Amino acid sequence: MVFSWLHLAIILFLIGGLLFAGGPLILSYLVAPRARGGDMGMPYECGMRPYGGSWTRFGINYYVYALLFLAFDVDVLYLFPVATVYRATEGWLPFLEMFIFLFVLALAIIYFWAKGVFTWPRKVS
Amino acid sequence: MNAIPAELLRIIIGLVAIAVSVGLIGLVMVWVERKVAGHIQRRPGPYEVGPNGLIQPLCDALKLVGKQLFMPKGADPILFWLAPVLAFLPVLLLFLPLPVGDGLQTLDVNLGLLLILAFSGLAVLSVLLAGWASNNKYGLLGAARGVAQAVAYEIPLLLSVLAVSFVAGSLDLAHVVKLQGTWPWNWNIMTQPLAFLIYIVSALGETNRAPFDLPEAESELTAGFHTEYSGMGFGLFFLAEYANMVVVCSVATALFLGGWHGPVLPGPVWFVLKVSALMLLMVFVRWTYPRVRFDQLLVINWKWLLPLAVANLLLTAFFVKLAQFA
Amino acid sequence: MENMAKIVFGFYTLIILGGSLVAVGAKSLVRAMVGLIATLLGVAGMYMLLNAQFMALMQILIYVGAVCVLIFFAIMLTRADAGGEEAASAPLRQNLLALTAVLSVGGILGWLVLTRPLATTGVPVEVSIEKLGLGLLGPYGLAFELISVVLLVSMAGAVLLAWERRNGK
Amino acid sequence: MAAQSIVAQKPDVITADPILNIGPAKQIVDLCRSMSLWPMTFGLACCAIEMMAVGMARWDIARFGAEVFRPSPRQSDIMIVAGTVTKKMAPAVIRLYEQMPAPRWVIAMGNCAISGGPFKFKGQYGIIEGVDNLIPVDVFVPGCPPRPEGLLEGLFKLQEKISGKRFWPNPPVDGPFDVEGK
Amino acid sequence: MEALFTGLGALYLAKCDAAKSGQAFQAFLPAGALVRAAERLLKANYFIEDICAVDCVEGYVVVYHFDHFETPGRLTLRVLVPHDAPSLPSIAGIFQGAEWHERETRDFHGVLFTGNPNFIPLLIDPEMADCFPLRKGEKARSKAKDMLEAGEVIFVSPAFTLMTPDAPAEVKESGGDQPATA
Amino acid sequence: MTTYQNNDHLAGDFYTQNFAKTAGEGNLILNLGPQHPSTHGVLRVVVELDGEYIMRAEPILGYLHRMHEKMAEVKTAAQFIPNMGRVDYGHALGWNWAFVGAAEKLGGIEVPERAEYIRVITCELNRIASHLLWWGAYLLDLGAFTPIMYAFDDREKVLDILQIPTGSRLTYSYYRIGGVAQDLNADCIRRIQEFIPWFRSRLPMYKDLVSDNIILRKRIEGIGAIEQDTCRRYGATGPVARGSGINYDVRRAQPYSVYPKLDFVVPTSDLKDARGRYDVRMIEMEQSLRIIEQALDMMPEGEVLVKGAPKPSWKVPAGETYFAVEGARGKIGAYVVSDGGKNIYRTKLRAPGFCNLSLFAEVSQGTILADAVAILGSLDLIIPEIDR
Amino acid sequence: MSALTLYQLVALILLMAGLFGISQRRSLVGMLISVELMLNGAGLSIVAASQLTPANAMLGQLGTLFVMGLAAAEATLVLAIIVVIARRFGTTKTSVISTLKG
Amino acid sequence: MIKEALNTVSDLWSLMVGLRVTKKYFLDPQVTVRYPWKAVSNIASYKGHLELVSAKAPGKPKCISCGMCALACPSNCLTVVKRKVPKPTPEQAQAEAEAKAKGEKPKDKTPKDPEQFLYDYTLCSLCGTCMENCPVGALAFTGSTYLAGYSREDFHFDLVQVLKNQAGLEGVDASVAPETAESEA
Ligand code: SF4
Ligand code: SF4
Ligand code: SF4
Repeated sequence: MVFSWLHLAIILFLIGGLLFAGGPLILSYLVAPRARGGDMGMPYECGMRPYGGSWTRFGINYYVYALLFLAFDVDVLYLFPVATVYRATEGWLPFLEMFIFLFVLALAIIYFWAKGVFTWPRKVS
Repeated sequence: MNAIPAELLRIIIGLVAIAVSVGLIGLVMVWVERKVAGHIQRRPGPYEVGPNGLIQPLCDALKLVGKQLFMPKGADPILFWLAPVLAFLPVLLLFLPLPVGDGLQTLDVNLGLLLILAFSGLAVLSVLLAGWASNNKYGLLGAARGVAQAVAYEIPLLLSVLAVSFVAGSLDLAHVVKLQGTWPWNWNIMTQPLAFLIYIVSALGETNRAPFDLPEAESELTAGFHTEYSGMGFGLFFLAEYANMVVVCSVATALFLGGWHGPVLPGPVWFVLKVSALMLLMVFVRWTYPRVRFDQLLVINWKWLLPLAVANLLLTAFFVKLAQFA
Repeated sequence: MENMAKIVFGFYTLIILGGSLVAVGAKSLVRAMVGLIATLLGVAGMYMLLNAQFMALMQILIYVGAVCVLIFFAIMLTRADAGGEEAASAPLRQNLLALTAVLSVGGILGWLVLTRPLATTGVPVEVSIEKLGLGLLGPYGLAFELISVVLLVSMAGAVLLAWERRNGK
Repeated sequence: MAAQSIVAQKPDVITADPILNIGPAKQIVDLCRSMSLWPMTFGLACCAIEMMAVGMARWDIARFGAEVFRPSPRQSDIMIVAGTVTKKMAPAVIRLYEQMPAPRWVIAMGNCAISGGPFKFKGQYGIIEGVDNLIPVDVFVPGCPPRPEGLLEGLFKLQEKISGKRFWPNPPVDGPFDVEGK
Repeated sequence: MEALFTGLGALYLAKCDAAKSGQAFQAFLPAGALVRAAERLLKANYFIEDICAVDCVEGYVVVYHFDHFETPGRLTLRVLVPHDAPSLPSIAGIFQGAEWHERETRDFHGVLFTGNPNFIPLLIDPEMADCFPLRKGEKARSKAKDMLEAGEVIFVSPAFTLMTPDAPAEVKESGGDQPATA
Repeated sequence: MTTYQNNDHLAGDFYTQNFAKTAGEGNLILNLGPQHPSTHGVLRVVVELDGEYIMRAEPILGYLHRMHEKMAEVKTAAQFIPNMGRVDYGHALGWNWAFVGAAEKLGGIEVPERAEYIRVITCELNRIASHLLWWGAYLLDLGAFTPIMYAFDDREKVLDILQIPTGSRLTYSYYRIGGVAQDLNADCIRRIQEFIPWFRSRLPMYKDLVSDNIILRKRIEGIGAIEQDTCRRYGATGPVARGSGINYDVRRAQPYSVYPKLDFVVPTSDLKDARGRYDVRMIEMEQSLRIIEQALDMMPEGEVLVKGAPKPSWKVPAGETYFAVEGARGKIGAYVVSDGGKNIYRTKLRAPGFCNLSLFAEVSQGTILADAVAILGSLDLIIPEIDR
Repeated sequence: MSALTLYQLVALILLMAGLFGISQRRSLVGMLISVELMLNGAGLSIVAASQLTPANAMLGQLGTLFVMGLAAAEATLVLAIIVVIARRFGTTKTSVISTLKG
Repeated sequence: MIKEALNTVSDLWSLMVGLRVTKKYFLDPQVTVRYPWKAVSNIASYKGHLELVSAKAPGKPKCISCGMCALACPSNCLTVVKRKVPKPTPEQAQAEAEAKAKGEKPKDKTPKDPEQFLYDYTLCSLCGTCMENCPVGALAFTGSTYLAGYSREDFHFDLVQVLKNQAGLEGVDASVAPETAESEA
């Protein structure tokens, strides 16, 4: 087990953030008047009584983009270690590897583009 | 244990300094934003409260503290309060690896860039939780949008950042800055203009700033994911947004604009100046453009930024190699 | 520092324990997800303790920043009622059964772990990110390319699946 | 054809004092509150346009820290009832008022909001004759519509009410004073 | 223009003086012919302007105004419905815009439109949906022929007496609309 | 008493319930309004959302029903004029004119020539103010915060001018049966003359700032196409109809006042979408300037109110009439039926916004939420006019 | 007890929690969450082993990295399937699905 | 293809143009009129609430209590309370009786000006109908725009009282400080 300074710093900073965020909330809890009653607790919906719960389903469009994101994101993250050494490597092989890697990525983009994933149907009926 | 406190001291001083400056940044940015907006619209903006309205943000902050904390019925109490805290939790940490001047950095983190990217990702979760936990339809819609947007823009952001680190061969911000020179033509923006553009656009998207402020699009979703947050709950989101803005601009400065480099003036001053200039640009953009529509936003991202970023990265990789052999 | 590390280790263990309990036990799936996030963060902390900082950050980036978001979307897409999918908990018998099964598996493995200690080095080795990068470009280049292909394929498949539904509406 | 009258229920809200109720702290917070009154975007009728005008460059309510028009009642401090409140709208007005967290204030802007204004006549069937029948009103600004100056005056009155002090000079005694462009 | 109404069983057709009353042509129809008339008007590219009711002694005169984009000339359809059973077929299936006008007419006068796809109160608070503010008292009603322009009669069904002046002479029809300039 | 076929409407918030009965499974029922930034007042639109798509939308009116038509029955004609300033606060003078014109028509009252010109000038100025208000508010809907400030600056100038003869800023009751209440004084005319070139010089700025902006263009192009047939079926007029390529303007189609003497074009656009309506309004402002310019030149001297103008107790002669003017939002009509009694027997106000809004449900169906907001804004709604 | 053992125990906890979750969860998403827990346990175990034993540390880290990537790929696919199922059956409760199938 | 590229460029350029406009206005002088210190230039032509025009004697209204204004007002916000016929003093009564005996028409010595002129500002629509119908032009609009109060009764004026205050207090516009002057109505 090692405990690096960075680790300590991260922990301290997170604690700091927690205090920074929690402090005002607690203070606010103490000094603010509290009103209740009436329709106060009703979720806000432009002054109307909401109909039905709000926890309904999202549109699937968002989901498709989240899927895309996940794969792309993970893909891209692998490049970070590469980035640090790429300059130092010798020969064109690393470039070739990079090229293939990115080409696959580009392929994905082209494929989805052609498939029409990136266009929202503007109107449904 | 005796040799250690130097480091510890550094961290603690850094923490305090950052905490103070985040607070200040929040206040100042609120003021600046409102002032600039005012002047664009040919009005003074906050003016009467304190000299030139300087006390205004403080009043707002205290007002928010003095406002009732409130949670709607049917909301998930734990998650509802977790969300604003989570929004703010990583904010201080994001400042940790930022090199304000030569050596003026809390810790020289080897993986600084990665650290910032990793922890800024937590903001997305807070948006999700806020939208979901508040049991509000606008909130939920806003959260869905916000997340789809934030995640979408993260990829071009990563790619543009990567392009720079390919050139610099490091993820250490201070190191990247050191590789750049005093004059603008020595900055990375000269070699990576496209990456810079992509970065700025996706940074706007990441921080939910206009014209990409869809999650809080007033005309559609009232206040978006923080519709139900009152007082400090809302204030924390607000503060986190501004702090994120600063972080994003600072990273841009370090990566593209030569960080603390600059003639005559001391480094930190240059750094602050550059960050301010970028922030000003962001503010101007916000008060100039209409909001883009959601599908357009995604189209911009997937059809423009992403291919461009990939192409840019490939070219960078190619030229890096080429330079090696030339 | 060593003591600090121990304390922090304990702390992370607690987070992992609590988080995973919430993740498997919470009625609301969103809360379960929050539990999962806590667990993931705890594991990231453990990676830090193991001197694998890069892994820790990747853990946060991939799991917390990406997978969890996706899971959240999935929850939102599939939930049928406000109570969540887990509104009614499993019958007690099933619970007990699962528990015994899990405990027995855990017991065996635990026994194995405890009785067959591996030779350890006291201090974790530090593997710099450059090394990892070299590894990716060099000996593990194939894996590096493969993962990209795998991701492409899975993404394509996933989007196709979801896409058909979207267009089929 | 007698119009059925709606018995509008008054808001049954209780406002409890803060847990920490120390004099000086309260004064400071009150002062800040009065200088940072965020209105809710809540326009009802013609007066709403004048309310917008107050926010615009010529009058610029931002100078007094009140330009942050929040769409959500949760984040707003004052509700400017600008315009006619109809019976159909009344429940929504009450609900919106109730949905504002404490402390909260109400400005009734325009004759309609004060008393029904031009639309009050015998046998009227549609409007509430004065929004103070529905919710407690702190400041009234008469006019049809009130000029932006009037609304600013109302804001000052409210600030005075909250902080106990008027911070700005009193309006001119007779007619215009230091006129723009001179 | 008369051609539009052949075979509809119109009760009364008259050309009107647009300069005087703003309408070029008017037709009294039986309730049953309304939908067919609307269909023809849509074919002839008329657009709907509004629908309203006038509460007269004889009943509610429901007035439909149509106009034409290319060759302006307002056309008025009128239908008389009795006070005790005011009901008409809806033309919302043809002119969708009529839906709201019909609902409004129902709000104000209580004329029912059968076949309206969404027949719920439009303007009035639902709790007062039965108060019909624009219905007049028995005494306040006036006769239709005193108010409505008679126009230059082209056709009048013998059974139709609503618009015929008290004196049976219909010689000087064009003068029948003289507004006594008092 | 006649009631509806069923009494559902008495149960709670019945609009939503009624609406929800036919909603698709799993869809979100959302209220936009009455208190909502994009509905400009107290319009309420209930929408059924599937994800971001609007499966169905239904505007619900009446939150600002101010009983104008009832008030017409309890007031004399002259007393009713103040109401007209409040029907549509955007284009109050248009409404003034519609009602006053109808009363004049029934009463056979000739309006002095100068008054006609004053009416044209003030009405057109008011139209500019109204379009500016729309422009600013529309862009606010689309998320641009600054344009409304500039628009209001310019609008203030118009209001300053109009305030001189009318004494108020918004809810004018300026026209009288038989003329106008007050002559334009020299100061006012001077201001108008200054205003015209100045405002002309502002229009390119509007174009630069947003009209040409790619974001705005993408936001409104191809949104909410309204076919001419739809306009007919719903009775849409004004810029909404003209944006769909219908060349229909009451000032030309059924000329009133001195408009036939004035030279102006009626802009139309074949785009049919929100962009078309946007363009039409922008050009209309220019045309209004032209009209004002000409009218100022042609304005004769003379009385502004006929001799023996009707007193408040004046009884409108028996008869019926319909008088229409071209308002900023379309054809404003006043249908007045009088039995010669003290009060007007029946007044029906034909509000252009009412008809324009009624097509929203059809046009917005299937679009995404953001588009719906863009469509709603492009219809230029003033709620009091719709609810009356 | 060596440090490695401790880590392995923590990994074991994760594994057990995941197993328990899989058997006890009644919805697919819940199960997925449990699977993620187990994968994490595996990752932790691998990294700990590679870091604390003389084994090739780089291999351990890279291996875990690939595991993460695969986990992400798996998650995308599984979640897509879940969504399809949810859309088709209106629920992701396993019991319902298994009955519907037959 | 080239055209598309050019379009893209011009589209992006439009964004720059927008920024240029805002930059220009950022540097332009402000249009704000700082209200509590300054007033907008045209405030004089604004019509605020009503007031009575005083006759030659200050504090004495021109009004002759004819009630035309109240009749004409569309919102019924005016109430003119005529002066009651003052109870005649014994001498007057006697004189009157004598006069009656002589067959002369009694001269109405009741002052014409109203006892009270109640004006409910909160109902007024500032339409000016009352002024136009006043036979003697006894009503006028004030330029007062700075009215705000804590209660709606603050705006029920007795204009006679207002006028008196105005005369008495040397030009202190009573409308500005309604709570001090005439909240009694
Ligand atoms: S007070 Fe006058 S201006 Fe204000 S809403 Fe009422 S009628 Fe309109
Ligand atoms: S201005 Fe109009 S509303 Fe006001 S008192 Fe005079 S007549 Fe009545
Ligand atoms: S103000 Fe004029 S109209 Fe009114 S009572 Fe006095 S004199 Fe008559």
